[in-house]
Amino acid sequence: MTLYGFRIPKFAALFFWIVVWEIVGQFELMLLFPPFTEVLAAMTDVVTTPSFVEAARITAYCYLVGLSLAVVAGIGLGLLMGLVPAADKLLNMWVNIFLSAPLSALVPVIMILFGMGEPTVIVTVFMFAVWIIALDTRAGVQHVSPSLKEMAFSFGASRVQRLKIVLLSALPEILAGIRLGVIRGVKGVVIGQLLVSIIGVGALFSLYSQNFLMGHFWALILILFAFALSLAELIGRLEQKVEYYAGARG
Amino acid sequence: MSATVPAAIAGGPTGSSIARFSQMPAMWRILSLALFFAVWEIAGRTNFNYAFPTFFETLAAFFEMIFDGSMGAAYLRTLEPLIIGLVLSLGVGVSAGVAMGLRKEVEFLSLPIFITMQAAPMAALIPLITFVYGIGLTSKVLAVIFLAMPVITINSYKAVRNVPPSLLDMSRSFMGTRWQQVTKVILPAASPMMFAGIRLGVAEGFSGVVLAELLITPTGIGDLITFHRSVANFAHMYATIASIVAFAVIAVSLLYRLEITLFRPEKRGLS
Amino acid sequence: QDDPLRVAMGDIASVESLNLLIAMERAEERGVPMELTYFNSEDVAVQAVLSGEADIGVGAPYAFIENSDAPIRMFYRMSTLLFFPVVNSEVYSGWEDLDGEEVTVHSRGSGTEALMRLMEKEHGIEFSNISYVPGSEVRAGAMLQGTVNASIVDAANFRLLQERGGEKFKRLPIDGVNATDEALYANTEVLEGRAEDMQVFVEELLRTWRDIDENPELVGELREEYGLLADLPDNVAAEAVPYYTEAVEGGVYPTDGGEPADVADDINFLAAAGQVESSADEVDPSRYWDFGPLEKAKSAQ
Amino acid sequence: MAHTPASSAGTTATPVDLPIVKTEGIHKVYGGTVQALKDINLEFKRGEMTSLLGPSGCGKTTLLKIIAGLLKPTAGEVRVNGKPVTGPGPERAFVFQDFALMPWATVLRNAAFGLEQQGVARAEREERARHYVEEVGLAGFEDKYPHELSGGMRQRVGLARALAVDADVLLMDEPFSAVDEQTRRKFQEDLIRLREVENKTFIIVTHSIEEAVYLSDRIVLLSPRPGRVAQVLDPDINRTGDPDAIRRAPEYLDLTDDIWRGLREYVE
Amino acid sequence: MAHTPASSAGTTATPVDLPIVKTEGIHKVYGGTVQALKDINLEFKRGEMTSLLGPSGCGKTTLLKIIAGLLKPTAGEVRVNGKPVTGPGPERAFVFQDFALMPWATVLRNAAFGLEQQGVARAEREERARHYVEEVGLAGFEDKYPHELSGGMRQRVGLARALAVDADVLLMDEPFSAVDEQTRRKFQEDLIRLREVENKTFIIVTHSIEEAVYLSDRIVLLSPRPGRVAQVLDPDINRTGDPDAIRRAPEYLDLTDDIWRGLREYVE
Ligand SMILES: Nc1ncnc2c1ncn2[C@@H]1O[C@H](COP(=O)(O)OP(=O)(O)OP(=O)(O)O)[C@@H](O)[C@H]1O
Ligand SMILES: Nc1ncnc2c1ncn2[C@@H]1O[C@H](COP(=O)(O)OP(=O)(O)OP(=O)(O)O)[C@@H](O)[C@H]1O
Ligand SMILES: O=[N+]([O-])[O-]
Ligand SMILES: [Mg+2]
Ligand SMILES: [Mg+2]
Repeated sequence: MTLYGFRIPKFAALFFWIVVWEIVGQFELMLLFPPFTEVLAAMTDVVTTPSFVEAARITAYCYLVGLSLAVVAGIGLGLLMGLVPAADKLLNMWVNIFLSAPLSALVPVIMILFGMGEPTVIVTVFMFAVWIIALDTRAGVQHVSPSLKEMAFSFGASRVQRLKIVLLSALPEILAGIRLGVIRGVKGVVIGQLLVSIIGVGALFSLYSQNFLMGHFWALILILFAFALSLAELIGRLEQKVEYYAGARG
Repeated sequence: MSATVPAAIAGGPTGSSIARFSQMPAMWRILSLALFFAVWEIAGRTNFNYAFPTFFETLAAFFEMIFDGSMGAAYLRTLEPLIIGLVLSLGVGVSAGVAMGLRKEVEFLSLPIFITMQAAPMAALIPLITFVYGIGLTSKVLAVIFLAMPVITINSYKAVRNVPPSLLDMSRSFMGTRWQQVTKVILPAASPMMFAGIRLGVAEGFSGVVLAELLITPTGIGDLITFHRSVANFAHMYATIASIVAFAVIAVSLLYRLEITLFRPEKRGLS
Repeated sequence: QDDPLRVAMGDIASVESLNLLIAMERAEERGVPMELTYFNSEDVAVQAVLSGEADIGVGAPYAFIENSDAPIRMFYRMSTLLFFPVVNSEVYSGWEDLDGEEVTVHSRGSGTEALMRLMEKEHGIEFSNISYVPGSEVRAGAMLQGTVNASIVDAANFRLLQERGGEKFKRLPIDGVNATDEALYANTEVLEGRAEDMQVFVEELLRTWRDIDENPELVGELREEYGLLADLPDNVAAEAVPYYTEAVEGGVYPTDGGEPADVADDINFLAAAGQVESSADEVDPSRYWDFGPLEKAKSAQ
Repeated sequence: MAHTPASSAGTTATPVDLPIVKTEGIHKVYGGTVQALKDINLEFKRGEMTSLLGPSGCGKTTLLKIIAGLLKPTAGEVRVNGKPVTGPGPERAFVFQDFALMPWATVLRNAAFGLEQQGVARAEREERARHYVEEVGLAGFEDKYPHELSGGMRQRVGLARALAVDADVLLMDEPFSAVDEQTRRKFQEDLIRLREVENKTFIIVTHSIEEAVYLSDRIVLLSPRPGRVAQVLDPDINRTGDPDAIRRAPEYLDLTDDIWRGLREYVE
Repeated sequence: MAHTPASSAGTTATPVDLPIVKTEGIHKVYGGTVQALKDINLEFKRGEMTSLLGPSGCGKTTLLKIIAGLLKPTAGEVRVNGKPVTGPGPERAFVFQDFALMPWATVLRNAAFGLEQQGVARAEREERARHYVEEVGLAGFEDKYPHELSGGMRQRVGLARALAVDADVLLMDEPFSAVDEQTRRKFQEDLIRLREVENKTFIIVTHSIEEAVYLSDRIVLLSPRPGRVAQVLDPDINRTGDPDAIRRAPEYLDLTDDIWRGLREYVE
């Protein structure tokens, strides 16, 4: 973007919006937005409370465990569907159903089956992340160039070798799936904690809303948003690296 | 993979008819559903969890709620914020996305906002909305919009951006005006991806309305879920949840059908 | 030292929970460690008790027990239902006016709903709709703003309505309702396995309830002594003593911890409201209640 | 090097031997650093078929798009019928390497698309498009969609679309590169026949020396980046009669070899 | 039609003039309904270069893959050195139309892939791969990744990989079709030179009549689906000396025309 011949960096737009936010807040134009400066001030308050550290720990723990399970299960499921047509025909429908289903409606079930604490949040993260990883892995496996598979076969590669080639070829799609899974997982951990029980970040949200601490509330939301965006960015970087390394595929 | 044994060798006419039979997607779907329900029924019968009903109990509960009218009433309640929210998300999302795709300065200003909204856990805003807008329809509509709009917008934007450059050149080289370019080339070419975004948005919208009904005040489907849970009518609770999941999935697939029949003449009769 | 007895609440603790908190502190002083956990609704708290993540729950899960046959039993009646059906007198003047109108209650399956359903029967009327708005203060706020014209609120918020609206809000009469608002319940395993601890806890509950009944001012003193709800803003904390004074007057807090006759009343009430299907004649109270700890506690005193 | 420029200014009548397209001192720099074209001065005569030939990346597509008015040159000017080009115009039509067909439209609608944008009424534009669809050999396929056609047939639709607007100049960017050898050969023969029916000026970008020599009245050889005009050749080959005869004419063979010797050094 | 079968059974010694690859009554039916190949009886002599030519969809790829052992015929048998083929084997190596390189591996590792699968130690296989990478003209590119190479160079890697395993038979499916014209021409010349160095049997699928005539000792023409052997031709062209001379030899031109006349009717 250039303006009067000057190049304006991409993130400049965010500053613009922050200024808009501050004005909206100062003049109390929209109830939803307290002044941004107030939110910033609350930010330090939020991160220094002892309950924040504990909430962050629980949240990070549930998130990481759920996501790791989702990555392992998603890649496994995707491989199975990509390589075994019968499995694909049986499972594809369910993967797609879970992908477009309102998963938040399932949380009450998860809650009853897995209890009120961390396991439910972990399962929620898992449910939010696993399907997209499986589907992208499946797509990656199915799009492995048939000639590359034939090549491996014709040069006498063993089964293990051939599976390795399939995995490496599908890596860009798998990573794309993981990136989406990472983002969906953050949504899962938040929804899980909000719906299930008052633990982790969910507890802080209740605390702030019961005490009418709007600034704190926004500060916590911004922290969560920043966390989600940085994670996505991180995986995006990794993805670019692989894409570059793998070159134009197919 | 490619070395499939020809049916003629594998098993004569029987082999090939089995092959043809198994190519029918509907059959696999039914098989898949049947398997799922069977596993559900068996798991329910093992009583591994006091709150896990069998499939048939759930089905009976479903029909019970259909016939006593509570299901219908709940859906009427739930659909109101959902439809209002989705219509608003569609209108604003598609226009904002197309505007960002067509105009650089709009993209510069708005894209970061929508990227943030899409990547971030917008659900965290729901308690905040309640905080500010109370427990009425407004809050629920906003919950739907917050979840549905980002993905609709971003996909519309990407769809416009991904129109093949040679199609644009083509329209230009045949003296298309900007208006003709947009209406005759960009929008039709962008429509598949746009619709993909709309389908995702509708799915998110369902998520939003259920969340709102579970988090803000229990009404409609959310009320059925919490109520039946609170009185331990677990079959009813499962039936409600299964019905909203099925409803969302069916709505999304109907949308796909609609897209094909209205906008994709070349795909008609293919699927 | 034993594991703590974990108490699951369906909401964050407020002034109204002070008596329970005091009893827990006192039990702790007698060597029974106690722990409080909050869940975001009462039915989630029931699940927690059932799955063993909490030992004791707060609520009145009659319908839940009836439908699930879950092994949980109530053992202490904390409060009776004392709610105030209120209407905007500019719009309605009595129960009869509410025929075909909309009323707002706390939540599906709550005592407030049950009460309203019962009134429908008693007065031969039918509401066009019952809508759910959790939180007495929220419903009171809505009435003040005029968005709700018929609702049911608790004592504190009824007082608020009278302060702010004066004559505008009229309380509708309810007669002869004796129903449990909140009780304590536990898993039968806990009731048996930790009978001694439970007895101590119930003893302290009884003692606290009686102490407060005699002198509601005690709540304020003990709150400070034990440092309970320390982060409550001062103006809110100041509400505590007036609240208990009024509640004691209104008979919200029984001093006997409940008895089988109350169970029958509860069931009659809930059946009338359509929330349970059993009727008091055919039901054995022990399906819902375990009076063991209460009896032991009483005889120990 | 380049031909000496003919007198150009001010002629309103455009006799057959005057250039219909003329490029004057075309430079093109991409993004401030990549010099794609340098000082291109060329003339294209009415009714002639010219090929642009050169190693990959030498700027052939860039030049063609500048002539089409799809790209602006960094310096220099293109004139068509003496008028400077400022954008696409009705007297030029483009045929795209990747066909650029609209997947949601039938063959007939694709072929009529140029006319549709010009606001020609439906009945008339469909009649005209139908005529050209037949002319390129696709009679009977009018109601098919692009995905139902082979690559060669798709390009024929692209050609019909360009013919339907009745432009004087047809600009074709590697029109046969996405088509298999045998289809391509057939297509080339058809193109020669088409030229006899339609009196058009063709400018074709190609990688194939044989194709250039086989088809064109004139071949412009571009040098590698920055693309300059390296040579302009006028094959003197008789294209009437049996098309196969061309491929064994000594002039054809000599010229092919000549050009190959010139280009070979740039290949890889 | 097909050649008369030579005596084949039981010879352990394989003199130079005996066929190294033989197909006997090959039929191929896809999915119970699509008959791709019908009764293919062919012999490929050691050290010869054979082209399979025919209209699109006639089963050329199918036949090549059956010979490679990548596909099973519905009926019939392929024999290599007299032994029936049941799958891929070390005496045959495949060169793929789309190159089939591993994008994550360097040129050297790609070229050494066949040896790696055979369990050859790293040092040795890299040495051998390096030799063939040089032989196909890619010295200096050993550590590049495929995406850093042009199409022509990628196919050279595919060729080096096939040469490195030292198979007797090289099977190539349209090896030049994804490569631009000029590069292709260069590649063809290099292939002729390579043949003189390496004593291999080549079987090449192509769409290009010129390419087939230019390169091969023998041309097998397949008819449209179901693919049968329509004709087997032995061009008698002297390939020593200047490669450009081949393209003007009267035998070359005659044969090209002949074949084109036969195939033209099947095009589109
Ligand atoms: N939009 C662009 N931005 C920057 N550089 C470009 C752009 N388009 C083309 N180029 C560069 O300009 C040079 C000429 O490109 P052009 O596409 O005209 O070549 P070409 O002769 O058509 O090549 P080919 O034979 O591969 O089609 C190339 O080096 C290319 O990389
Ligand atoms: N896996 C498959 N399943 C069904 N039919 C197939 C399959 N593979 C090829 N065919 C059909 O078999 C016929 C021969 O295919 P093949 O790919 O061998 O032809 P080809 O001569 O190589 O064609 P081309 O010149 O286009 O590469 C075609 O009609 C094709 O549609
Ligand atoms: O948190 N979500 O936006 O689903
Ligand atoms: Mg080009
Ligand atoms: Mg083929």
